[in-house]
Amino acid sequence: MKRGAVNPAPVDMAVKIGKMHLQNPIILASGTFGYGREYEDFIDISNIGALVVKGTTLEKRNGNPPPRIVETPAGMLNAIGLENPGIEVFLNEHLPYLRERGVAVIANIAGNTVEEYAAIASLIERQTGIVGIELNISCPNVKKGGLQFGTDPEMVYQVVDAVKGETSLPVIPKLSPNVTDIVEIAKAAEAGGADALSMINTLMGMAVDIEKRKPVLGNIFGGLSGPAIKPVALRMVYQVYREVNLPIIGGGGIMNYIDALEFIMVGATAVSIGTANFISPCIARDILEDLKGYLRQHKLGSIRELVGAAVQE
Amino acid sequence: MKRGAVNPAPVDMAVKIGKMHLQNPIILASGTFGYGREYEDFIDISNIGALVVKGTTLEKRNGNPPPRIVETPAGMLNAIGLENPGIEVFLNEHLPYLRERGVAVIANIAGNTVEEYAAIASLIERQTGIVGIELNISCPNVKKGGLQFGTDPEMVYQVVDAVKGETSLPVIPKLSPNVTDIVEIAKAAEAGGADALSMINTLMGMAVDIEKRKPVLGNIFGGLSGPAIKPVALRMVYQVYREVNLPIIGGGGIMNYIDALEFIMVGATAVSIGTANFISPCIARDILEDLKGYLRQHKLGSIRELVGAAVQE
Amino acid sequence: MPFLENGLVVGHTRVSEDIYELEFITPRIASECHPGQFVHIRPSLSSYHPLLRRPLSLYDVDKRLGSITVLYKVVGKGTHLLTRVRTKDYVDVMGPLGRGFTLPGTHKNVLLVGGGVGIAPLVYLARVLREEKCKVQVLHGTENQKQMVAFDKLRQIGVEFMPATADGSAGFKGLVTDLLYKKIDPAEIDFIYACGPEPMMELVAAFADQHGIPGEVSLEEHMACGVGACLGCARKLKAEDEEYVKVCKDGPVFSMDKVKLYKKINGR
Amino acid sequence: MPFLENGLVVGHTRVSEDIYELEFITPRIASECHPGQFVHIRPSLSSYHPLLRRPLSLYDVDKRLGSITVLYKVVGKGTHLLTRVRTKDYVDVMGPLGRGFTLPGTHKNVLLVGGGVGIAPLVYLARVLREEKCKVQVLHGTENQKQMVAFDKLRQIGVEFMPATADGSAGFKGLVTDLLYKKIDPAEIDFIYACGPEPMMELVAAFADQHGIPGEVSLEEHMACGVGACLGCARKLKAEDEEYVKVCKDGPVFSMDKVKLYKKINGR
Ligand SMILES: Cc1cc2nc3c(=O)[nH]c(=O)nc-3n(C[C@H](O)[C@H](O)[C@H](O)COP(=O)(O)OP(=O)(O)OC[C@H]3O[C@@H](n4cnc5c(N)ncnc54)[C@H](O)[C@@H]3O)c2cc1C
Ligand SMILES: Cc1cc2nc3c(=O)[nH]c(=O)nc-3n(C[C@H](O)[C@H](O)[C@H](O)COP(=O)(O)OP(=O)(O)OC[C@H]3O[C@@H](n4cnc5c(N)ncnc54)[C@H](O)[C@@H]3O)c2cc1C
Ligand SMILES: Cc1cc2nc3c(=O)[nH]c(=O)nc-3n(C[C@H](O)[C@H](O)[C@H](O)COP(=O)(O)O)c2cc1C
Ligand SMILES: Cc1cc2nc3c(=O)[nH]c(=O)nc-3n(C[C@H](O)[C@H](O)[C@H](O)COP(=O)(O)O)c2cc1C
Ligand code: FES
Ligand code: FES
Repeated sequence: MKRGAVNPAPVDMAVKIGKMHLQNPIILASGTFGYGREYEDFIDISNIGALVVKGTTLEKRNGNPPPRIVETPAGMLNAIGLENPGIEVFLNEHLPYLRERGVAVIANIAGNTVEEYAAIASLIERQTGIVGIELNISCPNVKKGGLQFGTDPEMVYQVVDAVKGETSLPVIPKLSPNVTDIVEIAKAAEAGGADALSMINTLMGMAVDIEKRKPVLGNIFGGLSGPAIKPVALRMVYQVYREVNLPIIGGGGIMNYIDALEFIMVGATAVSIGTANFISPCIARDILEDLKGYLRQHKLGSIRELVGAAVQE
Repeated sequence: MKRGAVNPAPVDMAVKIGKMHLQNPIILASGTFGYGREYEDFIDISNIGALVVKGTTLEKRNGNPPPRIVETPAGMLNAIGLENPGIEVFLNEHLPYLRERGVAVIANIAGNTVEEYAAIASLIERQTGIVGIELNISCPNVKKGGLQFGTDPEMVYQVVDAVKGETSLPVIPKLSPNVTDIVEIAKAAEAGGADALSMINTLMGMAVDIEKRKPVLGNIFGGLSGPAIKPVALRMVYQVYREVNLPIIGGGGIMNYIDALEFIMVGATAVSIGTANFISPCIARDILEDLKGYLRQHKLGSIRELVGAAVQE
Repeated sequence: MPFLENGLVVGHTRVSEDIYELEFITPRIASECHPGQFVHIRPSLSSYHPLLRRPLSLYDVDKRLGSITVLYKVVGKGTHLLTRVRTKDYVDVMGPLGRGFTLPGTHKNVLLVGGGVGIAPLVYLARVLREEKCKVQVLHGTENQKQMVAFDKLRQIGVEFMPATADGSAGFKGLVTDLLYKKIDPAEIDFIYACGPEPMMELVAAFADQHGIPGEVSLEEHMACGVGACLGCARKLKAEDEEYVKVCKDGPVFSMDKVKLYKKINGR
Repeated sequence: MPFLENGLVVGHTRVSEDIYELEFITPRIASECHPGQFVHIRPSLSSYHPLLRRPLSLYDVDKRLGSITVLYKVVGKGTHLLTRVRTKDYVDVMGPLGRGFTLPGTHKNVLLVGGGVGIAPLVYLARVLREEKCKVQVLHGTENQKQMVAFDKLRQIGVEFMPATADGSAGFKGLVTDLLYKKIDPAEIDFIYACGPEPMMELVAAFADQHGIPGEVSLEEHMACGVGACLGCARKLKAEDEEYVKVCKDGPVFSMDKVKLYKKINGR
């Protein structure tokens, strides 16, 4: 994609996700961009659609023992274990910085019980700068023997419903791909009152160190992200777009504007960029510019015209 | 791995999968090696543990409209649609060739109803050269609205149970990874009388042609295979090995002996090589030789000593 | 019989903006080559992205040296990576694969029509046809004169060469099929071979059909195994067919009268 | 302040069997470099396998030219691919990243202990220490004389250099830590820096602790982002710690007295 035409025609990149109006569909994925600060020398995030901050829990968490990451073919596994300073520190120390930058912030919250999700949501409710709440439901439910919330429709319904009760902000459950029927989960989220869906979170995987004869990750299992998972992510967005009437934030393995367009064409209104930030810290900006270039080249007025363009019937 | 020491010490590569005694743990995966013939100029299959032939149905099937394959990062999607000449042609035209080669043949069978699976199994029962039956349960169950057999424990139980009733050959269901709880599926297969488990089949995915604005594959969805899926496959073998007491044929993305050892160390008694055959038609032999080299280098007498070596607790 | 061989690269030249000529030594493969067959090359030895091999036609073969030359256009990741290969490196080659061209017999009048890098298999075919004492006419259509990359080889082989360029920078100005319909006397042709974009081959096949001349085309389809094992490179030869042929094994060369190159079928 | 820059490669030499020296021009990054920091290099521009960047220490920096030199050992896919980079190619570099070495002040007596390619960050450190008029002694341990690759640079910088080789092919025969304990008079040392295998650094730290000499070590951990965003490069500095530091941001350099290099913790 050639850039830098002298007077580029204006293109309309604005998108609406539930009640959120974003200046463009590029979203920085949770856990891959810290609190924005970490990348401040590389990219001006005020031009990005939204930043989803690192997953936050009620209390501080130290995370998993190392090794926490391992590279895999066209992907990586991570088992960070939700290390974070807790919701208070986030609100007091990190949010003010982001508010100053003028970036739309989506909080990403995680809990071990429905009550924890609700409690964090109620703390976020009154914070300016935060435009939405993403629910990380790939967390173990301690009351249900550690089964992940995101793998059971009934639990998904409960979490979404409980959080909706605490906040007027748009609530966006982030679906786990480790399920038999993603549409069933999406419908449960919809029934619970979700304003939009974010998909997908990482695929559960592992790697083995054959010399030590043990799992590489300190946590044994980790989440697979990066280009390797893109085909699975696209398939799930496609399936959900056909059956569920909610806006979708789509992602998983997006590395360039072509990948982003694939997600948009299977039904994503916005796209989330995760692992790619590690490879190239300015990639979100590059993808945004390249998308504009694509629209101009194809004489399209708005990015919204492409949403779902490849979905059949 | 250096090869070709002058007088390599003998190593014991034999493995037992249910009632099947294989000379070594290297298995050529269904659908990736045709009927053996296609690769006869490249590799002597009589030295390989077993060959799983292309998935066979009761009647001939023409398969899906093209495009049927598309490359993805470190993987590929296929939507062949089970093109095959039907069980009769397989038994009459292809099996004799394989019998002559002296290779252990595992049939891979697929059906749209439980009765179809049972019918094919009964036809195979009396055939010499066939040492086992792998059940491809990633097929739509026409009686259950097209739901895949492999995604529902009850259907898995029924298929395995029905096939067991028709044959004295070892029955090896091949588990689909597109499920929430692989252990639950594995246990259903065990309850149905499975002699071993084969895992994993492909992950369901898709790709989009952004210029044409439509899915690349004629069938829209396809199965993801290759190195990209290895982390997911390893995780599932690990989970099942801990909970289910059946031998496992493990695979998904194996490209070299290190990958093969990873599977063995998480609990696979034998390994299946699929997509890698397309990249390198002699790869099964190379992996076998390299595994022997590893055993020698680590002064291990038998490959069986490594099965499950990396599984914790 | 095909082989898997590590080919020592002895030449690698950029012959046009995005077209390269790569020559490597694979004596066992070379000795078995027949025009119209292809080699299956691994674009990268250690990376799994790109993963699959890439099919490339036999552009030229020197059986005495044991060398094979391919002519490729950079279109995506695999061909892009291939440009990084240097002289003295090795490339991982499977071949020769597929069913090549049928030779018409000695002393025939033969017409070859190539579009773009579709000229590749026709060059080695021309060489073998000349060895069979055929009279060979070659029409080659490209965008411009710079892409007329097979000229030297064809002259050395000794054919009657007629270029067509879209911009008129060499030879006939216009499409190679226009050149065909305007300048070729069908009465003088015993056999036609075509390779290039499908709409072009469709028009060549129509010409052959009109005048009752037998002919063959070389088709493309995305491939994994290249040997008929994966059933990935399936396509229908005619819209009404029930069954799919496998381009890698049943082809890539097919008789013109068996193929109807509907643009709308086969997912294109 | 770190930058993302395309570095023009001006030198790439194999300096030992599996060790390479790579020099590229990244003026903005170079101008910000401090010893002990690292650059994060993408091993392949177009492939997603390998995917992640690779952290490499600043081996030498020429702020006037705007060039950075790294010294790397080929251990896996990424470093293997890096060897394919040619002069005039570009490499994709992020840096300088991390917290580097603390400088002890001018005119100090400083000891640098490197093991294997762990010598890399100590060379640029030596250059800066010499600019600060420090007296610099460098102990470098390797398997054999061939791996003693920093010798020329260190001589040009002007340090007292003491090699140790396992096979005795150069200097002291034995471990660099044996050399340290046998030959170094702690009374003459104001500050110690070490980089190399953890058991080696552990012994150096014990030496420093014994004699009350302050010192720093440079640690390694697998990294994704390199900037503190992914929380991937976590490790405990001491077994009893509750929290994990991030090697990329809190380090890679840590004070010796903060670190206890238990071999058994941190998943090793
Ligand atoms: C029998 C045969 C002979 C061929 N001979 C030549 C030749 O001599 N010179 C030449 O320049 N090209 C030839 N092609 C086309 C060539 O194979 C593709 O251009 C090449 O595979 C593209 O690879 P890529 O990685 O650059 O493109 P990408 O688009 O990145 O490739 C992605 C995937 O699609 C496949 N693919 C893309 N385009 C084609 C295509 N046109 N045909 C088949 N597969 C494709 C690739 O093999 C790969 O699996 C031939 C194709 C076939 C089937
Ligand atoms: C701050 C820092 C500075 C370093 N400086 C140098 C240097 O100057 N010279 C040098 O030769 N090496 C240095 N290393 C180690 C170097 O980063 C690894 O050798 C390199 O990443 C291996 O990559 P690979 O693809 O060849 O190996 P692979 O094993 O294939 O890599 C797989 C993954 O593991 C990671 N990895 C493997 N080994 C290490 C390691 N020791 N440390 C961190 N990550 C690793 C890779 O980055 C990659 O993500 C440094 C490491 C760190 C953390
Ligand atoms: C290191 C790392 C940490 C992550 N942390 C979180 C998190 O805290 N909360 C969350 O919902 N998702 C988290 N994710 C998932 C990403 O937000 C994203 O959904 C996933 O990585 C897939 O997208 P990608 O392939 O573009 O990375 C994390 C991913 C990575 C790689
Ligand atoms: C082209 C292709 C065709 C396949 N056909 C079948 C099949 O007929 N039956 C079956 O059980 N599995 C089939 N598979 C799945 C493979 O046997 C294997 O389980 C899967 O590809 C994962 O292993 P891999 O990553 O090593 O390829 C097919 C896979 C491919 C790539
Ligand atoms: S490419 Fe596998 S059958 Fe043709
Ligand atoms: S590498 Fe990401 S936090 Fe250190």
